[in-house]
Amino acid sequence: MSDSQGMSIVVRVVTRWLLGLILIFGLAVALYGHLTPGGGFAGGTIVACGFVLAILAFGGSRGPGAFFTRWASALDAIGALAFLALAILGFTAGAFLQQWAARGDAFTLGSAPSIVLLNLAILLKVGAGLFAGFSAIALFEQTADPDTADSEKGADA
Amino acid sequence: MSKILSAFVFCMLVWIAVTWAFDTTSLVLGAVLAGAIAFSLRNLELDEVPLLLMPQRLVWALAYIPVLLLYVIRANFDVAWRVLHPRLPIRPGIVRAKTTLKSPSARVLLANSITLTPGTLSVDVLDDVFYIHRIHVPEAAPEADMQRSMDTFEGFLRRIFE
Amino acid sequence: MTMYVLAAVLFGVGLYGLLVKRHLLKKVLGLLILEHAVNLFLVEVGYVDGGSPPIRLAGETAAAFAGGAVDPLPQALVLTSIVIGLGLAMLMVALSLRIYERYGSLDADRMSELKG
Amino acid sequence: MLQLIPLFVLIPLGAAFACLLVKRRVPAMAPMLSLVGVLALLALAVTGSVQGAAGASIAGGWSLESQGTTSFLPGIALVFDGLSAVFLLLVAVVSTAVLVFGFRYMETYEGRPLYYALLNLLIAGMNGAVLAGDLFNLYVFVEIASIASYALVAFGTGGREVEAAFKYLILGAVASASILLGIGLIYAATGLLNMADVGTAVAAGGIPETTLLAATALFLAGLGLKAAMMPFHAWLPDAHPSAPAPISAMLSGLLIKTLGIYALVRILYLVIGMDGALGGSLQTLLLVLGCLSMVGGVLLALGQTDLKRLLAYSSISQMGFVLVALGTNTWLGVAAAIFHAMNHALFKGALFLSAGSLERIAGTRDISKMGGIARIAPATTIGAVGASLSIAGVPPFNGFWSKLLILIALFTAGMHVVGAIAAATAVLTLVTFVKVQQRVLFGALPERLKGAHDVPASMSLPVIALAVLCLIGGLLWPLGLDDWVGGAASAVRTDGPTNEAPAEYRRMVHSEGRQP
Repeated sequence: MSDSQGMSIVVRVVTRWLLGLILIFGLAVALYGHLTPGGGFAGGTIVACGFVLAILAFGGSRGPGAFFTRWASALDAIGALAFLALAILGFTAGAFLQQWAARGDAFTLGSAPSIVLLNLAILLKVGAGLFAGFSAIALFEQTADPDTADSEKGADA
Repeated sequence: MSKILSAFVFCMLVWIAVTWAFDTTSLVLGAVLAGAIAFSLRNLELDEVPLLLMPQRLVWALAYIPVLLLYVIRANFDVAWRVLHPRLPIRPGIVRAKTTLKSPSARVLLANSITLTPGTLSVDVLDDVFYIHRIHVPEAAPEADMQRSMDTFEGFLRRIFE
Repeated sequence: MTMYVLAAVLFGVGLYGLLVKRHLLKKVLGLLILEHAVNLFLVEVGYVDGGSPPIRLAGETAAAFAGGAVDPLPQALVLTSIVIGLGLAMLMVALSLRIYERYGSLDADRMSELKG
Repeated sequence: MLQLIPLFVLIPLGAAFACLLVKRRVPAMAPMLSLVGVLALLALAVTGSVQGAAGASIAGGWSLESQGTTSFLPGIALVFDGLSAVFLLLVAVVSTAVLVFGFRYMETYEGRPLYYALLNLLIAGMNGAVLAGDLFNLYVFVEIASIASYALVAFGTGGREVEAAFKYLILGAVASASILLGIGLIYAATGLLNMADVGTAVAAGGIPETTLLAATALFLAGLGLKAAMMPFHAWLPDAHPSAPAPISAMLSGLLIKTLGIYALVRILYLVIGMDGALGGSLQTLLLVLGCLSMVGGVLLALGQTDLKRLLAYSSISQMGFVLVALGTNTWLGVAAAIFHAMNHALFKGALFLSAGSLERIAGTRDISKMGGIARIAPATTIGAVGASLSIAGVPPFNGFWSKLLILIALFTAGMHVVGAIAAATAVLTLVTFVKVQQRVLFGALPERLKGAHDVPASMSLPVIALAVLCLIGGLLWPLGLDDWVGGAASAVRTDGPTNEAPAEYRRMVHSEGRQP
């Protein structure tokens, strides 16, 4: 699959049009997760689907999908570690997972910066994790490691 | 450059539509993210889409919508007539037609316009050759007939994209 | 009462698929149905008749919000359990692929090395 | 100390993801990271046990007042009490031994950083399950540990391993779904998830009896599957031997206890209440299932020729001992059960590790093809013999004392038949292991094995260390019984010498929760 040129011109062009929309929509869903429905998990799923679409349309060796395939596992780990680090930062405010950053006006993006950051970490973790799972299964012949698809951190979304 | 810029504007519009927040934090963050996405997608093969940068193309694009709608409605009546006709005068088949459009975006839109029109369905696009499934293929010169119907669309799309 | 019956029926369907069907992908589907039977049940537990989404809007008082919104806790639980279910399903598919690679078949009866 | 409770979960979780992060560039760092993490856990667990501090840590630090209600506790509560302390220490000790053993043992496997990541994830899940203060988090952590264990069973990626993992995964998934459905039923009836609160509500009759019965049945089926009780045991003899030896030690030594026994004790004693309406039938059920596991496990073990499979069946049998002890519903019974679970973790861990060593030395797991290994591998032999004596119940090893305590608890509770069955099973266990030792370690050395060598010290020392701990536990147990193991039992039973009770658990969770 990774060697193919991807799918027909229609799919490729439409993917190119929609990819930006999908990615920015996923990011918006994650970043506004503390105000509106959504959150890091939902946003991460959308972003991962965007990259999966890129892989399906353009093949595994080109485009943003190829970049992501190489880095998904590392990004996954970075996202999880970032979440843990942010959670531990909560100790500075008194308790584990406590909001440590100064809060802004209610109902704006800055109302809870620490939750936004946590959502971003979850976005990274879930997006990269889902994508890593997809690529481990779809590109099975090449990557022969049983991906664990560890799945606990989205829990806090 | 214009490719990045148009992608950026598009992403920014989506961001504003989704978040509907106009405070500085949100707008700056949206601009940064839209810029990053537009930049990272720059290498995906595609022709230049200078849609947002040239007003006359925008006007043609807006004009295309009612024209397409007109064709869709007309084809609707045609299909309805065939379906309701007691003898069911259909003659389904696949015809081949060539396009003179060069831009991939224009070709995709052409294919989609054909699909959107009832009774015709683009099955595949291989370079400049379209394979179109029609509900009624005329007995005489089927390809020329198809070519004729495509010409209107092509004229608009050429002005929009090329 | 309906929700208990619904959950029980779906649970039974999932269990049947997971334990009785011999095709590995059908087992995966059975697992997904099983997971979602429980998820559906949890969501229904938190449902308030005519309730609003548990998102507080600007200008809404806390009391009005608490009175009108559905219980958000089961939704959080379900989100978590969906993630877990996803992990399980992914692992199961990966294992199925391994089995397919080895036996050239997804039929559980062809798996021969472990009996009893 | 109480502030540090989340670290029990955070350290292994962080280590797991750090291992994934370094897996491509610097794979050699993964074992080091894991070792640092496990040693930190060991230090924390020892500190916690020595201080004996009990309390809860609420993630997020939400206070009850701001919620406008005191009827439920918001936030994720991690509760550290006597029962948790014992299991945390156990997890830390066995994990350390397993990790050190694995350094050399895993050299023949591909993708080692993944192994370390999964091992850490397993530890994180077990620690979390032991600390979780509410039902749902218990479920989440049980699942984290389970998913990691499914992947680890399949780690060898041979047909056998993958099949065993698939079977294990299917039954494990059914178990998890049952547990979650049980939690859903309880939440539907009470709107509570915190174990202390649910326990109070159940004791006050706040749950309709049918709901409670259904939830209990679901919990028993789910946790029984995870604990490999006899009618639910089918996956264990396949899954445990298929994993790499360190993982077998982890699964048999720790996983079935933290996920099965610990969760059963917490839920049966604290949430559902063994003295409540369902207590009598639960007691009978535990005794029957326990006897079945005890006898069935040991009889099946007797017939095995695969060393690891034999050990796996004997795990089922030993879990039977723990179950009947829990079925007595007395302080002494619970203490004996915890003591035996603890001892089993130590000696079964050592036995599975030494089985890995023996497999390396002899090139086979077939008992009938081994023999006289004591002559070529003295270090491995010392560890294996120590652990075998312990599981066989030979004084002064710890296995003897815990089995004796179980028998005493059974007989003082008037369960003479069960006691007799347990005594007979103990004798059969002795027979099994004497047979194994004679065949494998002593007797004539086959020609084929003349040139074989002992395993490196990093593989034999952890086994010896665990065996020594068995001996120490056997010699010093009277010192720790009241304060430590007894303290663990007192966390769920009120009729012991110290008067900590389920109510204490509730008070602990809530008073900590009120702190800003």
